[in-house]
Amino acid sequence: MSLSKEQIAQRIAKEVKDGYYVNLGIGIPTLVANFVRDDIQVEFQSENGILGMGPFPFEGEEDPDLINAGKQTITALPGASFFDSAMSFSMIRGQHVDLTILGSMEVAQNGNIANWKIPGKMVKGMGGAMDLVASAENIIVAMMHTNRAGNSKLLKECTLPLTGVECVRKIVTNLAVLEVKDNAFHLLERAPGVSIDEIKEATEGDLIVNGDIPEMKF
Amino acid sequence: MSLSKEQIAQRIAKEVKDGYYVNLGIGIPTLVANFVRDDIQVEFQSENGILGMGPFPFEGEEDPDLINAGKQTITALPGASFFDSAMSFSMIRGQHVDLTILGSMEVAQNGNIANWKIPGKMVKGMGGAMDLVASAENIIVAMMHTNRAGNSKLLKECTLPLTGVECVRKIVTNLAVLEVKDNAFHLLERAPGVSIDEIKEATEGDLIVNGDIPEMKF
Amino acid sequence: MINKTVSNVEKACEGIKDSMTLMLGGFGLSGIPENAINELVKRNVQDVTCISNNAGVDDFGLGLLLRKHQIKKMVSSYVGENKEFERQMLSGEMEVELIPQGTLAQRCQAAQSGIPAFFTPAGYGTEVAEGKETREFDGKMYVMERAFKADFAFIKAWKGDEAGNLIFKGTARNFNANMCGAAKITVAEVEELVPAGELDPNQIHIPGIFVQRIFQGKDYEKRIEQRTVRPKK
Amino acid sequence: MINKTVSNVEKACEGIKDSMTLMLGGFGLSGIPENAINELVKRNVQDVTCISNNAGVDDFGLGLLLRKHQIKKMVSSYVGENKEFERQMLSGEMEVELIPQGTLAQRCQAAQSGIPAFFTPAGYGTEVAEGKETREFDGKMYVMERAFKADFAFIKAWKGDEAGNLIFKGTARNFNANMCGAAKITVAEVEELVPAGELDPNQIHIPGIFVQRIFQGKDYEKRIEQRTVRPKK
Repeated sequence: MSLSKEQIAQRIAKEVKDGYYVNLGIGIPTLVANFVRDDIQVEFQSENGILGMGPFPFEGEEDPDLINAGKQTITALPGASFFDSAMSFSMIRGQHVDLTILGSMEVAQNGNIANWKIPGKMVKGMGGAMDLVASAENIIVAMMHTNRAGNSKLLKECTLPLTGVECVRKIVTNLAVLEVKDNAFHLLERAPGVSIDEIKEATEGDLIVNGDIPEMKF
Repeated sequence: MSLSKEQIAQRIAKEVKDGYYVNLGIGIPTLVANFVRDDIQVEFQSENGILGMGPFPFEGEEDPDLINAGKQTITALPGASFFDSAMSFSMIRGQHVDLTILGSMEVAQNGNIANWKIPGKMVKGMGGAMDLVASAENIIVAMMHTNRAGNSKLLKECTLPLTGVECVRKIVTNLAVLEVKDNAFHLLERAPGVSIDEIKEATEGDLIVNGDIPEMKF
Repeated sequence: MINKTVSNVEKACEGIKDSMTLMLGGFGLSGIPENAINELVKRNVQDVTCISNNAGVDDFGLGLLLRKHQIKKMVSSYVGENKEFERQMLSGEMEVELIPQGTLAQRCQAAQSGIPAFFTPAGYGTEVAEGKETREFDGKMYVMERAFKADFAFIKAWKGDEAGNLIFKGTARNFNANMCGAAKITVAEVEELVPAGELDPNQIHIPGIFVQRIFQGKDYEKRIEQRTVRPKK
Repeated sequence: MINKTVSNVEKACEGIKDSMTLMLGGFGLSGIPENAINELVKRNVQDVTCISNNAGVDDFGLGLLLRKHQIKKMVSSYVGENKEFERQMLSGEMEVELIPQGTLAQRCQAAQSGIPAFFTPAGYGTEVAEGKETREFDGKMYVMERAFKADFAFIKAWKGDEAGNLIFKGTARNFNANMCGAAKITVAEVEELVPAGELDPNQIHIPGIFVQRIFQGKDYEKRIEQRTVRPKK
């Protein structure tokens, strides 16, 4: 069974370790916060200028001066701090943020990522994505394994304009968990009930399958 | 009559205009603050992290967390702010500070300045002087016209290791006020009772004397 | 204390001319200089280049200038949420330069700090780096980026004093702090203007030396772009 | 909240080894990490390189390490006020690299910010620029300077919380703020350590992400180097 977006987020949440500062992109990554174990210490950074981001405010308590990078109203947890954009990207560029989770349109088997621009279509901009992928030591991509047309998003080479080069470490899709190394996708886990053949079918890039591939646990 | 150090400072104070942010070096420059007209708005910056520096504290009110770049205890005036060293030099390098007044061992007629190092002697370091002289649009040097050995400090070329190149705009000495331009010292004012010949005698570099040279007014 | 106060937004915007390059603070609609934007619309300055992380929405923020075709070029990191923007961009009426958000912030910061150029890893290997110098430091590749040059910076702060000292609130600090002193003239509008000496000098985010004009702003709408809430328990 | 507290200076300094490069905050004797310096003396670490704007005085601050010949190299902008320093420098026992104060600050800041190199006008045309790349931008000459690399940064703040958030006081902020996050491990000692949530998130100078270990300092002497006063009227 292919995973739902919530399940992708839930699986990724297991990658969030005690003591991590984490930057979550828009979309599936945002959902990850809901599934992080509450017995570990984690802080969420949003690149518009908050560390220690909390959940949405209670109705009536929204503050226009307190939003996340998706422009949503949020709250600040005890121990939070506010700062300017340059300092925010000092945290990112300086590799003080431990984990970046973001969505993507394409990932190549060398770790290249393309997620900001489709030629001929309206371009909204890269926001902080290029800074994040060029800086983070640990980047996890959260996305569907194939696009709406049914084509693989895990490719030998990206076809869209790049966001960053040789940077993606891990991918969690609706079908599988994969590590990106040695110029190939290495299958680590299957979604429950999804066969290796189904994953092979949906992966255009080189897929390495070594030994038994366990089903994901949540 | 050759000026005293206080008189040099008093003359330089006339160069401090309404609305100026001013950085004062150690020595004679520090004295300038005492002579600035009190009907103009001026703020003093000290590169260790204060804007809006006030006078020394009253006895018993010294605060070890409130010093100037000369490590002297100071006070903060209403409207003052504290900041870190990088921001302090953003003010200096970014040319937000309007006027820098500092002492020197030598000035050359092309505006070069040497004031931090005597080969063979203990070197204390340049502190913020190299940043200040490389950045400021408006640099006034306050110094004696000759050194203790009686040799001119206004030279064709500096003999000591440089602090900065082609940066000094104006010099106020115990003998004269001079502008530095077109690779020469241009005599603007004489100390009261000091003759042009005396100034020529004390100036090793090229001295331009155009028309009547008035005596300084304080 | 050097007094930076001007009596109103008209005085604060004196000297604005067509074809100038303007920096505008804010992230999304949070912390945008609402008063200055309205004044720019009123003055109908033409062909301006705007350096701003976002471009507002159709009927608020920079969208107001877009609607009147006052913007020749936008320099931003993200410009979604705006249909008129899309139309002008696709039709070629308006030029758009998209740059990574961290690079945008640091190019402002560099301008504030008198640093003409710096190296960043952001955009290496992408079209953002095309035509730019790249270089390896310690085994990693970087792109050289330049400090911005702008005529005016319009920023919005929470509190300010007569000396131009500024305190921001929450995530409305964003680019506002980095744009101060990054243009020839920085104009700060504040929700609350107080006499010099009322702000704790230890809590000032941006010292007044980076600000040329400050005024008491008015009629702030402070619109929320994405109202997300939880039900009260 | 990620808790950064350690119980004492011994725990805070775990992992310190001979020949490491250490950053130490402070300007003169103001804002120096007194507890950490005492611990470095006690541990008798050898051959360290110290990046610090100043070198203390004979019997306080970094002078205490100098006296025990623990310092192999000093990287500073101003090292006066210290006779033992002078002796070791002139005799060649200790190496000294003098760099402009603003460059020192920005090299720390660059390390904090993941910027490997930047251009500054400071030192152009002087011996400071020897062997360094220089370049013209807009008609002015600049020197390329690199980010520092250090193993530990020892800094002192006024208040801090369990999450590592820091607030400095007065001019004791100086290099302390810029050195946070500029080394592999940043150790902050504070005069007052409070639970997370007690500091206003709007007033935090350095967020805890830049700090690996924080502890409640003790027995601060906070010596004044130049006591200058006016008589009370």
